[in-house]
Amino acid sequence: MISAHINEKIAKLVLWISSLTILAILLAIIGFVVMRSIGIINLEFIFSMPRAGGREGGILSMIIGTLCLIAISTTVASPIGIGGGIYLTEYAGEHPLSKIITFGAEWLAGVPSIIFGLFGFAFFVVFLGWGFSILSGGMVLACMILNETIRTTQESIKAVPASYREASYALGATKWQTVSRVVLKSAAPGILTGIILGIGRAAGETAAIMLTVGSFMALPTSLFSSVRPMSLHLYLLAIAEVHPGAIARAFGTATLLVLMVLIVNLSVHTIMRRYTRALR
Amino acid sequence: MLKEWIIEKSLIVAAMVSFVIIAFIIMIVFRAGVPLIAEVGVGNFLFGMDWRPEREIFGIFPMIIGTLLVALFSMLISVPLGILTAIFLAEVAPEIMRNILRPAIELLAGIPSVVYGFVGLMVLVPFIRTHLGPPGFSILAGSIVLAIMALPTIITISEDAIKAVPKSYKEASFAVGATHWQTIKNIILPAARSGILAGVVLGSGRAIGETMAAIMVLGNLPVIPTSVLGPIRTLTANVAMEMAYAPHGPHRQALFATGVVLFIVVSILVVISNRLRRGQ
Amino acid sequence: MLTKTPLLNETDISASTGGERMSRADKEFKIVVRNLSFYYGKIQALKDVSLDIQANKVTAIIGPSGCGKSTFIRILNRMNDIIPGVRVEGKVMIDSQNIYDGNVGAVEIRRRVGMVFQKSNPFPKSIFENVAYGLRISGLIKKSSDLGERVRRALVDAVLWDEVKDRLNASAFKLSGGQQQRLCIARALVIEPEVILFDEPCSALDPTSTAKVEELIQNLKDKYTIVIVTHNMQQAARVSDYTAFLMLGELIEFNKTNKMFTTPSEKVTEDYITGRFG
Amino acid sequence: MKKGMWIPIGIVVLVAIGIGVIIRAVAPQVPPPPLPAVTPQVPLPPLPAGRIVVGGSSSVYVVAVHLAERFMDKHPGVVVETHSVGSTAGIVGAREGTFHIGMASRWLRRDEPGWGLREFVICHDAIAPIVHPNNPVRGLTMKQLKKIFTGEITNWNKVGGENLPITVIIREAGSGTRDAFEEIVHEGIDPVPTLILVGTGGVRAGVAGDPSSISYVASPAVDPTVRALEIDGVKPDAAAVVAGDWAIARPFLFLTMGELSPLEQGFIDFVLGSEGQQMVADEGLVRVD
Repeated sequence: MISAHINEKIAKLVLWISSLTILAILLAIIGFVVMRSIGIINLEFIFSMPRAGGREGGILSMIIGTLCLIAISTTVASPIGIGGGIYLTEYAGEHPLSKIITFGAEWLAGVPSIIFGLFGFAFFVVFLGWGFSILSGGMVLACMILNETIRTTQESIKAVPASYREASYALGATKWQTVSRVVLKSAAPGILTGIILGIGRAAGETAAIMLTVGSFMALPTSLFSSVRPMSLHLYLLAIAEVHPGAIARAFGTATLLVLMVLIVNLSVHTIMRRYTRALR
Repeated sequence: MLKEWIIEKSLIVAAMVSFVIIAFIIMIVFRAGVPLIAEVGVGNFLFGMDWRPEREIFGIFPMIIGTLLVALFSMLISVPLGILTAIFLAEVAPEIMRNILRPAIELLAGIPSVVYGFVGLMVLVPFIRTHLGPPGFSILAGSIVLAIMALPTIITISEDAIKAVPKSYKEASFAVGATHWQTIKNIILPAARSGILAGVVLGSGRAIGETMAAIMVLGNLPVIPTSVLGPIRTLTANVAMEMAYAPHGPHRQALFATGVVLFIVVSILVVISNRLRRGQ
Repeated sequence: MLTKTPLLNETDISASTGGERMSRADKEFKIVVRNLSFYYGKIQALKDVSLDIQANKVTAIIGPSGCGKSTFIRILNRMNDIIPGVRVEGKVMIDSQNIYDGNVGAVEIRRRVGMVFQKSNPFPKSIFENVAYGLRISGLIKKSSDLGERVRRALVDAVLWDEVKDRLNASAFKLSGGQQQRLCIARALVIEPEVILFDEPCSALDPTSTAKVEELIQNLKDKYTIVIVTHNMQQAARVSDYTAFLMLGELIEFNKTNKMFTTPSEKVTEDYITGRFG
Repeated sequence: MKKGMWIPIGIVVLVAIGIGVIIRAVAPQVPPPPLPAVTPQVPLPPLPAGRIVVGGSSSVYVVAVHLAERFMDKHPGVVVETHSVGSTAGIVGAREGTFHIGMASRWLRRDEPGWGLREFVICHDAIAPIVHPNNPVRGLTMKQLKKIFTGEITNWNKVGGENLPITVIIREAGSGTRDAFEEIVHEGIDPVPTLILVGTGGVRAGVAGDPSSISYVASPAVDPTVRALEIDGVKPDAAAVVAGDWAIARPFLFLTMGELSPLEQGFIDFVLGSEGQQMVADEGLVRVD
């Protein structure tokens, strides 16, 4: 009896310690990055163009490069992912096809990003001849975040009560009318969070794009311009650039990346909280 | 009705896209890589000890070992920590801790891998070098960084698996006088085992597929290591660091071939985790 | 026996009679419940329930769904402790010890008060391990031969031994529904509790299995004090010695079963028993 | 698998390829992609007005970025895209047309001279062996340097330093700095490194953090976090290169294929002109004019 009680105490202590360790790790990482970036991050760093090969000025063109990649990848992946999610939950049923497709999405999720990079280089950059460009990079990212969109669409559609659909059918609506006006409307916030999570992933991805977007620091002028997104910029600052301010700038860039992730997560939480409150 | 038909068909097409991407990846990456494997010989390529691209000697055995070792060591760190935290979240944590930990873990999952690599490079590598001995760039450093990166995957999937254990098991165990920890250890964890294993497999998949952090902290030496303080090169790092220089001829093919091996390894893990999760 | 009149007929027993009366009651009743109120957050599920349960008798709790009967029975072994945000007021005395006293452990109480659930819930383990579980975690059994013997005895007591003795290592899920429920009873018996709670034990069983379980309950009262929750009034009439009727969290009537079903003292009870609502 | 699913797959594949081809057709004329080396030489496409793509060696990139920026300041509307991808990729890129101008930080070797590339030496650079600033070893002989990098000498006490195992850090395969260094120092022997780090910044940071380490970087990258070694008593600087005393020197090359467009010609003229050469010299490199 006594030993069981002591075991219980010890076990709970260990559980607390491990969880607090994880919190500590997170705080240490963010704290370290943010502390080291004090002094470099200011409005000029965020809102001005790099000068003198990145030694002076800010990282505006990198931020814009990242935003371009996000825009392309989300625009391409969202309709396909949402469509796929709708098909799998509303149309496919227990069809063997749905299992195969679901497995395909899961498989895609497991493929390492560097493989996407190789694929994107060989297919978009070389075979289709798009060169090192935001289009190539954006398409690679679209392939990567597609799975996320499918999965969240599936989950949020599954959460829509069957009674909504039945009510709609009972009023004589067709399948697509039911899906588009009833199901999708209820599932929209969930789907939106999936898209936002995809944005977060696209913003931070490096391995997949280092082989497809090039590394040109200027503002993009067309879909076929090369850019240097923030994540790649951070990598190059950490290992390739040799100017004296490189490491400080790397910390500044890292802080902005973490900030971006924070914003993404916060918006997901806000949407989900509103959503669950609305359902109640 | 034609409209409905068109919509359904286009949804099918959208759903097929992820599978088509997989097919394209296989087609393109394999087409670029397999001929070299055939030319060098599967045995020579997989089990060759030397990687000297400038002499056109391509053996990736040290990198296969390196990849597996780093994944193994990172799992040694992250599996206990991750499972304990998952238990804490699912069973023990007071509401307030849950509300802190969940977003923390999401944030941990969202931080880009290049940031982890950068922090590892700036903090862990010097720390290991000064306190445990040079060179600092080591399996240990890589394992710790990859362990932190794999934690969110392991925690989230394990927590889901633990929560999926029927409440009635827990009640039955309590009813015969088991303590909470006895119930967790003897009833809940065994019942959640396959789900937790799936999380571990996916987590190791993430560790195997990680690129940026691996390049930045592992030292990239393609030899079989003799100590955890020694450097190592992973398959992903091999592709990324040399492909970034987009060389030509057999060297490029050999990097695609490395990608082929990586793809196969990861696909096996995806299949295993898929089986495990379906088993639950 | 008739001196132990239902509490409801007496006025505020704890206030008017004080400690002396309580101690007398403690000796004769296995479980004494006084002014018990229970809250899920802000919702009150039980209102000032007082009730005495006799040793070696079967006490049935009946009432319409949502009346708080499951809540009540789960209070008796502190099963509701698992649910966050609940609150208990009043006293539950088992052998004159208030189980909600600060120094009393829930684990210890649950060892003394076993429970069988509405839906049979064997662990995903072998038949043997299901029964042995309670012994193993208690850490009391050291020798494995003792363990085997105790498991066998529990299975015999649960009238399951003959059906499973050749396949003790088979998964518990291989058993039929009725067998699973008796396995769960054996699992409760093996740690030799003083009280056994049954929470609608037959609601998921077919009539044959139900009969077996009811017979088993009858046999068990020689050794144990039994409390059974049921929504099935015929079952209450068949198996119990005393019956308590709960409605909307209040104890309406508590009496000997045969009296309750023949001449209930409350109009509501009569209406419920005769099926006018429910 | 169900029979019907091939139709959707087929549609998707066709549409994907179709879109690709259409975009390719309507795309502004980006240079064609790097093709496998076995393909015959691809002629450069006609230049779009105002854009040239320059790529290759990361060492040359450092100065090329400045040159390009200044050139663009002088000629509004002109874009000179610069990419840091390594010497080998720069040479191949110039040949295959990925880059209008390839950059290399080593001489062409093996079969590369036969590809018909036009070389412009824009400057010379000394490769400096670097060690940690606290390392008491101030200089080495060329022989010792070779033995350290090829694994014959593994402890600093063999070359007058402390009793410390040497951490030999080299660059990744494809780096022009590495190729040039090995060509001059190694005499055909493979390196035996302790670490392989990526990028000039990467190896410099590696050396700056490790008192037992040695590596090499382009001389402009030597800063106070590391110390350049003397070899056979000579300091690696521009003067030594000009005087011919510093052996580990290499050229920075611009490489072009076929006829120069006016824009390419203009950029190269600017780089080789006095203003460009002054900028090169400001970076610590050896001017060629």
